[in-house]
Amino acid sequence: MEPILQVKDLHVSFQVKGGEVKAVRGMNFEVGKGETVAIVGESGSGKSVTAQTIMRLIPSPPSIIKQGEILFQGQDLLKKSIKQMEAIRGKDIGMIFQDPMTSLNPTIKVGKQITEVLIKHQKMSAGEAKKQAIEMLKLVGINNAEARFNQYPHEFSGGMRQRAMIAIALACRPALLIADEPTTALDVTIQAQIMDVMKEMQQRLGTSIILITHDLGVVAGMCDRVIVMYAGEVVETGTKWEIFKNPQHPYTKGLLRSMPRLDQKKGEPLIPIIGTPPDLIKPPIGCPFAARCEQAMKICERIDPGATVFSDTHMARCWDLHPMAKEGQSS
Amino acid sequence: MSKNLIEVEGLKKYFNVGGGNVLKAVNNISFSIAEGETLGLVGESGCGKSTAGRTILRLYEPTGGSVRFNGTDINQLSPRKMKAMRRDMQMIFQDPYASLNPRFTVTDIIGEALDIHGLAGSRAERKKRVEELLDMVGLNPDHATRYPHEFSGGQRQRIGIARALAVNPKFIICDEPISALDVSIQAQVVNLLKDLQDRLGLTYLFIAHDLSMVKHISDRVAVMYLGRIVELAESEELYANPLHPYTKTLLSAIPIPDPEVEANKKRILLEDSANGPIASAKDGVSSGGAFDLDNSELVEVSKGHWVSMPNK
Amino acid sequence: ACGSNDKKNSASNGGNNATSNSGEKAANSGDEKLAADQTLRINLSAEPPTFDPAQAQDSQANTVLKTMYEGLTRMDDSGEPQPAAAEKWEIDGTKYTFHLRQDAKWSNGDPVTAKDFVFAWERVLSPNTQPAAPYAYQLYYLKNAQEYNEGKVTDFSQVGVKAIDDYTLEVEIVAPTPYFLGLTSFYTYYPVHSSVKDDDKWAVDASKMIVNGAFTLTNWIKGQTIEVTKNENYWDKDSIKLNKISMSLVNSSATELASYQNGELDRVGHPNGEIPTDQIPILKDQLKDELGIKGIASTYYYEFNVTAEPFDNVNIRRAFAMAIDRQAIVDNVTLGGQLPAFGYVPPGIKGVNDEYRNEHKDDYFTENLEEAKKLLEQGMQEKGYTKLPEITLIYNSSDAHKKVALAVADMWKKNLGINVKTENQEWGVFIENRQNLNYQVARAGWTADYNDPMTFLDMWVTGGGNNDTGFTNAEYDKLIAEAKSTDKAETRDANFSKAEEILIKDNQVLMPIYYYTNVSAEKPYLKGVVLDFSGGVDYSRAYLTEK
Amino acid sequence: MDTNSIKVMTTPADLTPDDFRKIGTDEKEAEVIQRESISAWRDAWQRLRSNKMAMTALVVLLLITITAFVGPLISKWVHGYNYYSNDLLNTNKGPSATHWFGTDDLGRDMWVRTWKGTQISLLVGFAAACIDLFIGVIYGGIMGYFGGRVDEIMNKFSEILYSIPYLLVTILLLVVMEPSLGTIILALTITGWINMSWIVRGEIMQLKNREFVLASRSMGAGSGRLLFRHLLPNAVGPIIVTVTLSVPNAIFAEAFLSFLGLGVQAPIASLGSMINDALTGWLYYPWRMLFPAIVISLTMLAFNIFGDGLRDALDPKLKK
Amino acid sequence: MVRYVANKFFFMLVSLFILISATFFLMKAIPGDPFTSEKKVPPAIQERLYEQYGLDKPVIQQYVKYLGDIVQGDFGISMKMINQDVSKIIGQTFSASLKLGVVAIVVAVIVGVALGMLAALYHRRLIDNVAMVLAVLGIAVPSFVVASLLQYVFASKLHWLPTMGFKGPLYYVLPVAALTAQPIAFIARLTRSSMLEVLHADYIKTAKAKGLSWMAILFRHVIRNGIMPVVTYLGPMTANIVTGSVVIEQIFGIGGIGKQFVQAISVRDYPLIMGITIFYGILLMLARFVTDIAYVFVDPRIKLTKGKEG
Ligand SMILES: Nc1ncnc2c1ncn2[C@@H]1O[C@H](COP(=O)(O)OP(=O)(O)OP(=O)(O)O)[C@@H](O)[C@H]1O
Ligand SMILES: Nc1ncnc2c1ncn2[C@@H]1O[C@H](COP(=O)(O)OP(=O)(O)OP(=O)(O)O)[C@@H](O)[C@H]1O
Ligand SMILES: [Mg+2]
Ligand SMILES: [Mg+2]
Repeated sequence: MEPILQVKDLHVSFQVKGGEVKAVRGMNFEVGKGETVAIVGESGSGKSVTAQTIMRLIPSPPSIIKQGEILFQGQDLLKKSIKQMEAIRGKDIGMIFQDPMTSLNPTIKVGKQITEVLIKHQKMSAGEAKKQAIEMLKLVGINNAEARFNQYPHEFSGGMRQRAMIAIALACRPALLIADEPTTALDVTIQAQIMDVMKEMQQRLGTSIILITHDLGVVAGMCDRVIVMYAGEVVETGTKWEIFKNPQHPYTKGLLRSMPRLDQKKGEPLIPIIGTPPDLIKPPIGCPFAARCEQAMKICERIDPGATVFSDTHMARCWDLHPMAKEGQSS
Repeated sequence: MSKNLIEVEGLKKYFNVGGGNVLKAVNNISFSIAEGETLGLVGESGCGKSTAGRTILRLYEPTGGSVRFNGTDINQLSPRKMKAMRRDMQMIFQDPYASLNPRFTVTDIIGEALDIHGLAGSRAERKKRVEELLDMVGLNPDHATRYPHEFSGGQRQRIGIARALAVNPKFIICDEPISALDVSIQAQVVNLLKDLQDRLGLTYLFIAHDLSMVKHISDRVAVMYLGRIVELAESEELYANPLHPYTKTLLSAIPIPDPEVEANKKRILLEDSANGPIASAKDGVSSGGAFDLDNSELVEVSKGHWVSMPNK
Repeated sequence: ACGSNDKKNSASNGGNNATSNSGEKAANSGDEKLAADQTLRINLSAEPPTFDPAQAQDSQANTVLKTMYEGLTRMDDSGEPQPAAAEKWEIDGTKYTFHLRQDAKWSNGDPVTAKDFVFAWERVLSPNTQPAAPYAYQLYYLKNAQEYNEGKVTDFSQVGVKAIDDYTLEVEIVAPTPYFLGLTSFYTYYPVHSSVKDDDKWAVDASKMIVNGAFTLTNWIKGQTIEVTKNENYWDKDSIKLNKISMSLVNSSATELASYQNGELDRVGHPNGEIPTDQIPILKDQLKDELGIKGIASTYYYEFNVTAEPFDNVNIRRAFAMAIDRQAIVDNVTLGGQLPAFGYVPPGIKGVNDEYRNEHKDDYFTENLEEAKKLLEQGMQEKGYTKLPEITLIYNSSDAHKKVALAVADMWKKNLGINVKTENQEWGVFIENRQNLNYQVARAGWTADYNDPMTFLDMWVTGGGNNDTGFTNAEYDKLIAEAKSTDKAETRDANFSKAEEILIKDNQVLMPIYYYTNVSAEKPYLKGVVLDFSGGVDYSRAYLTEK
Repeated sequence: MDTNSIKVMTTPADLTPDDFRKIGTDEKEAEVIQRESISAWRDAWQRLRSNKMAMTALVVLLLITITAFVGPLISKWVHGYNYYSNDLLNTNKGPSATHWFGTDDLGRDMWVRTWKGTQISLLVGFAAACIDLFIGVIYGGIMGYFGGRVDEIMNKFSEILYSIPYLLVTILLLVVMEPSLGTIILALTITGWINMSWIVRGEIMQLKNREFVLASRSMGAGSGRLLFRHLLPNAVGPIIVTVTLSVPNAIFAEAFLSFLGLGVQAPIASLGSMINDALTGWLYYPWRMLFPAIVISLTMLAFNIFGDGLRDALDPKLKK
Repeated sequence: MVRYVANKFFFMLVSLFILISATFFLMKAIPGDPFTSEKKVPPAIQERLYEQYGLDKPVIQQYVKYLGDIVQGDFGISMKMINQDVSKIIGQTFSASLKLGVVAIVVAVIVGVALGMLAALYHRRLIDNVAMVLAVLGIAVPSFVVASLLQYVFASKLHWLPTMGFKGPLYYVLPVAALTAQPIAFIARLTRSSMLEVLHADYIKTAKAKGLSWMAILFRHVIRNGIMPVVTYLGPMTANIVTGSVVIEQIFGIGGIGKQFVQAISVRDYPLIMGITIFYGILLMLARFVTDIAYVFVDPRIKLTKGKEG
């Protein structure tokens, strides 16, 4: 599959009082055309930072993009000027944020917030834009779109707001949609609807999606591939089948085990991951998960493991996958 | 099953939201919880779960109905008796950040319960008890002098649990104790709760909107919708055989972390899916049928399985 | 006399001669050219509440009314009444016959007749006037006037004023009053056009005011400006050179002065404003030729409540009066060239042949520390004090009064070792306290209503409306009563000086501090402003020369 | 799994089997707490301390306060000056070696008077702020805590009071009552406390629905404990900030009243009344206005900056 | 909405009633009356004056009568400004205050918002620091000091502007500058902090994600939300400016209502004092009322909640 986005060795830090928060420490991944890629991981693992860095929305200061490349349709976004970036944002890449309550401007009518992006990128007249915006509202499943067009965000329910956000993000039919936890603030029933809308829109427009979430259930339903992040690094990637059916990294495994399954026997305890993620001001030298890992070995605390590749799509980074690990255990 | 510890009957809590408008947050709910049992309470945001929990504990004065604890109607108790009664009923809160007083140390947070009920004779005794409790919930007793903001969410939630346990309650309402936590942490807390239940013989009302977790922890589950209970059954039964359309919607909406299941799942949507069943029902559009809640009542369709049916 | 050259001199000696700054200026500069724009710009520090002569009460109204009205007589710059609306008059004991000039016209062209005077005076005295004229008592000199005003006489024809014909006015007064002619120049005696009868708002409305003076009211914007313009129907319009007088209404002395210095005003300071005392010493230097200091018939004093401890003892009163340094206050505190006062009647008030004050020196007491201490001790003994009761000096809120009060209190403290609390009170509170004898020592000041010692002395009789000291003295009362019933100048004079002696020397009811001066500054190109003995200003004959 | 397709990572050459020995996790060790232990107060103090502007302001305030009390003593000790004795031979003299701030129109030493005035101004400011604090906290606390009808009625009352033009009432009141420092303070507090009460009310209302308060209630805590142990201590931040900002407001209001001639009784002076006294002649005697004006401005400046700093420091972003 | 307005209006009336009563009785408690003067008026005349103005009646009776008159819209006749209608005096003097006040409010808002915006946009840079130093100074220096300073520099020394009076545009400059120093400072600070907040809001991130240019974001999304707190400040600011003008009117010799008020108190002109008090009261309450309404327009969220409430 032809990649539409390639992130190569991305490092992002934040300059804060106590030092430098190394939020993203060498991200590598690609997104193919029409593909839905999920990024999952613990809170604070750098998912949002990665997403916002792609859009170049990350506030600087305090952030510093230390190194890396973000190739979007072959061009490095990190080398673009502000003006060039503005032309890409909203047109080629759309974005949806976590909290639909705060991501819409409370003082501007919803319709106008959609037409704005159309007028900017498609150079439409106000009338055309309005037609198109109403069309978009209908597309994302808002009934009575003409009336809703003239309402303010506070007159929308949470789910409707998120639909409106999707309408904004997809108004110009971008090649890539980044959705940063689009449903975390919503009820499960609404979440299901939003996910359906996104899926439908993807099919219609052929958009690639980066879906950031920590809900593995959503991942299982929505995505083609999964990127598991931990402490600013990718620890495992694979298709959703590979990840769910054959997880390799202890963190991925732990994550799956710590969730109750509907078919789980009553009384069968969950297996939690103990401890808390490391402090990214002084990230561990070795494997960041080592402190919480039951399989941890001596080397884990010393050297960050490299990638072990299982298939074209499946990769994990863990010393336990190293051939020598078995030897160490037996000795 | 053993005798009922909690019996809620016709409980109502209305809020006056000004302008003569009344919000019926909890509208005539009834259920009972047996000793040692865990009753799950699920429903979407704003359906009145927390209000129900708080009204049961009489943190809100109920608008109507009764709550019996071990046979005594707690709404009839004098303030003094009520205070004594509070030792038996405790609560664990949803937000690990908001539920601990930021100006208190962990010792004070947990010790407050001891102070109020005069459970610790001396400072040393108090300290010892606090450390004991911390140990019980898996926290390092050395951290007793620290402030809440120094702990992670999971740790804070455990402090909250320790606080609830301080008075040796029999009954604990867990108001979404895990929904604010990371997935990897949730299991820690759930396991802890289960473990404590086994050890101390606690009875839980477990409020959540995450159905899979509720199913995991509860013996029976009650589904709430717009201030009422629309279905109540043994958890296995409910999942296997949901009857009320809302329950069905809810169950079908839960994403299962298994691509196989997800791939084959059929979503059940209620009528106007775009604006949600909730929207239309909330807007006062009475849709009749199963959602005409004003004219429905709980009917026991099979043993222990109750469902709201329109009374014709 | 003091022309512009003498100004510095007059400033330092207190300028106690009642003369004009500018009268002479006009005389000795014959080759001056009139400025093209004859608009005079002055400031009134308070807005006159009314332009109805019957209701007027204050010096601001006085200034404006003088430009708009003309009484039977007009004061010249030496303080002598001159013919005005009356061409000439005859005096026969208590009967005055005024012959009005026939060419005098109201601003609407109507002739000014004797009836207009009768009408105006009846308005003032009538008990039915709404609201009652507060200065009606200024007309009590007329026969039966007081009775009529108080409702005891109901027929106005019994009051001593009659229009014999259109141009003859006959006035009968109660007792011989040497200064009566001067009184007829006062605004309460002004004629009023009979058209005002049915319109109680006429004096508020520039378009309705009908006047007989040199200027007519042409604009009055509340709080902003008042403007009077030359009256073309005025009989003596040829001597009027100003075209317009534009008056701003600013009540900040600093602002007033600043705008004078900025060239926005032609004259500032007394009587319509005030020059900030702090700046006087510097202005004496900077505006040598513009600053004028002139004594006026007005006294600044502290009065003792003779019914309140410890001032119910004359020796204690004396001690207090003696223990301050008036020259120091005048030189360093008030700074306006005031004269230290040891008597009550100020310079500028006429005596028999000369000014009263020149004929009777004010040596009723001296400043003497040793003596003061002795008197204090004596007084305390008489009262049986080992320690004086707490003493509070009250004054009405004003920076100038505050400074004097603080200086005096400090002197008492230093010289007598007495701690006196000073307390400023808001005007209404202050007056009320004083009139109710609810004080120990209070600031006071008195300005002449007419040019005669009587205006100062008759107020201290027992039960006098303005006697707010509790002082009562039978001999004093007799002396004043006698003076009021005679027109023999010598008797009056002797009685006055005896009375003043009783008031100050014997009883020390008052503690005079200084005789006021008027401090003002006027641009060199402004000529012809007339100041009278009591500080009133007449702009009607003023004019502007080229700068 | 097709083991052949596994591509093993490149590894450093010198690995030994020992490196791959299991160590597992020690549960307790995983519970490390990263942040050091400090209370909310110490935390706020540290933040405040790192705010250079605020600390400068604090130092300035302390200096002004100390000088206000020590300054007159020094001058008294060195030259024997006090704030009320006149020296009519030395009026309106500029600053000199003996009169550091010059003299005023009665020859009084400006140095002493300026600091004496500062004392008065500070006294007025603090007293007014304290009364505001007292009434405001109680009133606001009751409104916020009890809510409902009580709140509605009390709130309406304060709103009505607030809508009365305060200056009018103050002026009238000062005219009615004996003029004294107490009256001025009283006049200033007539409406001054309302703001405080609203802030307390808002805070309490917000806090009382916070879960930690509910937790305490569910434990059986009474009103007293809730109010004094939980609610007020957590509202203290905004309260302190409001007090810090209401001190300069009171100083300012007093100066304003002094300007209208309704200030403290002479010969006592506040900074405001000294400025007022100096206004008419300040072109020529600038020092009479400048020194009090500088001190008052500096005080206001310092209070405002310090208040802002406090707000930043105390604002408990501890929530997250 | 109608109920909301009606409700507000009702409380305005209650406030007014309390204000009127308080002022009335306070005033009656003050020693002295309109006819006290240093040269005492003979008792007969004084009595007649009392009678004519109804001051001889018991205070309660006077109060009831006054209330009755007010309800009929009759503010009475000034006792000091002889035969002049109180309403007319207020009307005339207020026109000056109004002109000054309106100009001052407009200037304060424009300059304050501009300054605050600059500071926010150049956060932590030189412009920010300069603007904030100015703002703090504006708050710290008493208005009468500012006024005197301005008068000295621009009128007395430089002769650029008139010292006093109120006759044309130039006459506005100094009073407005003195009057607005503090509100400008306050608005600038308010705007700055609210702008900073808005700049960090999620919806600004959304706007950026849409690819809008910085200018478009600023004008369409930031400013309107950023000045919302300024709208709430308009009510209190109007109060400040209106009452603050008492001093400014004094210094610059502007015959406004503030000057009139101080004067009326000192001469105990009861009807005028009452009239001005009520007028002030209505003015301030209206200002607050208008602010509340304005807020509804600026912030669409309010409409619903308040509408429900009212
Ligand atoms: N503006 C900032 N200043 C300092 N540190 C920041 C900032 N934004 C993010 N970080 C840090 O960067 C790290 C990664 O944050 P990020 O928001 O990407 O996490 P996330 O994976 O999106 O978590 P969540 O699931 O909670 O959204 C965190 O440790 C966070 O503390
Ligand atoms: N103190 C209160 N005053 C007025 N309304 C309230 C109050 N507390 C709750 N409500 C309302 O009652 C309804 C039920 O709220 P509740 O908090 O019980 O819902 P919930 O089911 O716990 O939701 P969530 O899952 O979001 O916690 C909501 O509409 C809420 O707005
Ligand atoms: Mg995130
Ligand atoms: Mg809840």
